Amino acid sequence: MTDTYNSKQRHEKQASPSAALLSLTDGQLQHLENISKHIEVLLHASEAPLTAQALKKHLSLSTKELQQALTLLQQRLDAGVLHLHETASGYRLQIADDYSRLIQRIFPQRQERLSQALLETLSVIAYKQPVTRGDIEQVRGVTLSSNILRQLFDKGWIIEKGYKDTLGRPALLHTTPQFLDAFGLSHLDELPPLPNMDAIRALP
Amino acid sequence: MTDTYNSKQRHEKQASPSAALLSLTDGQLQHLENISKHIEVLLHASEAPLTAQALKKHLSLSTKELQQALTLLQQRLDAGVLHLHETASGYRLQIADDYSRLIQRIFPQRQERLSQALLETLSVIAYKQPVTRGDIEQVRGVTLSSNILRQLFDKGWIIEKGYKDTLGRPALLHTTPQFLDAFGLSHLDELPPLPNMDAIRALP
Amino acid sequence: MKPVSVDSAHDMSLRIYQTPVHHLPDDLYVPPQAFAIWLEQFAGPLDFLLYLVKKNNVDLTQMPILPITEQYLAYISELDTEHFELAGDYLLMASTLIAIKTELLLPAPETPTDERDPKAELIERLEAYAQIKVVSQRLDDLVRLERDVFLAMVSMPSQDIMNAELPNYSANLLIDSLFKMQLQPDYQMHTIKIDAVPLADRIANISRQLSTQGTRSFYELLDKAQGKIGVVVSFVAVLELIKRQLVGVISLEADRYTDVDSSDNTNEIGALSSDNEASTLTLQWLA
Repeated sequence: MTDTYNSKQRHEKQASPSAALLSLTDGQLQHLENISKHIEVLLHASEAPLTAQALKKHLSLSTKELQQALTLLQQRLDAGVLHLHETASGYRLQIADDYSRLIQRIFPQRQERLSQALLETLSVIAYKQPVTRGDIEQVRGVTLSSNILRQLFDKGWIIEKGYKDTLGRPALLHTTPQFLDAFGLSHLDELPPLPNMDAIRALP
Repeated sequence: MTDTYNSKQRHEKQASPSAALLSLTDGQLQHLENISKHIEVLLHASEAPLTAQALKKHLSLSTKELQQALTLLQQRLDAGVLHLHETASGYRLQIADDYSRLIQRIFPQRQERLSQALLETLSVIAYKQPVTRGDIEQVRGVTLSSNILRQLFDKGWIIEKGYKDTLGRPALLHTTPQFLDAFGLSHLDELPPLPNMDAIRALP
Repeated sequence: MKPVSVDSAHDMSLRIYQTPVHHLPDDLYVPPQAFAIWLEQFAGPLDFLLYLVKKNNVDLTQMPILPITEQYLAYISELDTEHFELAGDYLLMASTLIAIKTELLLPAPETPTDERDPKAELIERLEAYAQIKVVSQRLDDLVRLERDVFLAMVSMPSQDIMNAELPNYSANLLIDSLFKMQLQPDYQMHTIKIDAVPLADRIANISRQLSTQGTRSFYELLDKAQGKIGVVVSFVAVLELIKRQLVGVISLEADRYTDVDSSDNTNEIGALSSDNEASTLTLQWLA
């Protein structure tokens, strides 16, 4: 689960200009240090990841300042247990994956398990979007329970957008950036591939 | 920025044996450093504040180890924006007060708006207390996000008290006097009467 | 979640509802109550059919429809009437299977029809479902937030400091939230659009007023602070509640309008009432 965590590597690569910080004066460094603290506060206080755009706007930063401050922030976080993670919808602070097992052991209730029904529903939406509720029922052969949809809406993983031009104009469901965030994807292209039909036909 | 920071001072006073840390060998210090990281992880991951008792139990620590590790933790946190806050119900990590204006400025709605999911959770606790996490999930029909519980604990509106005598002995949740204050009630009896939900639910 | 758990339950002695289960035999005989539970392991009739196909050790395209239909019906017949709710989708599939079976037993029509071969159609659905099932497993294997990695949670600065500007909340907010939870087809609650007066809130608020007070006039249900748009949204809310049969109209009494506190806002409201008779819409909670 841990080592292959590619977006972590991605961030570290991108943030390599830490050498550039060496050429700064103490005053400049102090200034950047303050910015990095403000970023840390905002990331902790925000309910959703924050984009570079939003951070720049909220704190009136140039792109360069932001990059330097993020580098400083990651350096500071490295001394502790948090990790600056860049997702599809922005930056967020998460607990370094080395500690996942500790958390799972001590707070088993934090481990959210998803039922097969929910995963199947989510898969239909993710792979066939946009879909109607009827489409989901058709694929799964089961009446869609409102609890499952409710849970998906609650997590912010799906939204309704637009209508299908058929009888009753049913709403169309799509996945959201939060869905990508939750599954560590940065784009829908990165979804695991659909198995091919030949493999499906010759079921194990 | 920090001088008026009383709980920090309080902690430092109580933990003033930071000098005592100087006499430790590198190996011992490394060991304590690891413990302090584990404590940091648990505090970041826990929905409710953690008592010294709980920390000692989860991480198999002696009282002395705990105190030393907490001192180390506070030292490390001083470089960032968080501080170790000790409340009546235990330790938690909190954004330093100096940043409250920044937070208010950028997320003004964060303080005022209570999400529907949070309100529903709170309602279930208020009307059906004492309840377990599972009870809430049962009533709401969706899994409960840790974040919501954490917010309710942070606001001081709910506490854990006692355990339900079932599998896993889940903690029981109750509302607090602060909850009554926030909603302008002087007693739980004053909660608006609960409508007949069964009747509503049974309707087509 | 895998069907094999029927076998893995083999060595346990347990009690499911009133039925003691000492062991589950391999031939899949399961007591009726336990059967409902057993069936819950399947995500639905397609999942169950896949299981049967696999059990018969055949390729999906070679699915022997007759024996599989027999097996399917044999299992479903175990379900007692108490579990019909669970069985709904299964019964629907049973009727599809019977239809296919009937078709296969009948002599082939001499002239080919335009209708699609129902067996081929079923196999297609099974394939599509199997694909989703596999991919949902792959989705579940991804590193997932709040299962494999965890967000860091921290508390906001001291309550006292943050609280300085905190509003007080009305306890009715709690009740309204419960109404919303029960009444909202929640997938609509999340439609993203900015409503000055959210319909869901009005529905919950009006429900609370009517359910606690029994009867109120439409005017009394309004939140005067919400202005004209509030009247319109409230009216839509009432229509929605009437549609759901939670609320009924008692009467359209004439001239009660003037009894109602006729201060500041009445002009605005009056302007909306269509005619001079100013009749009052009185509503009643039916639940």
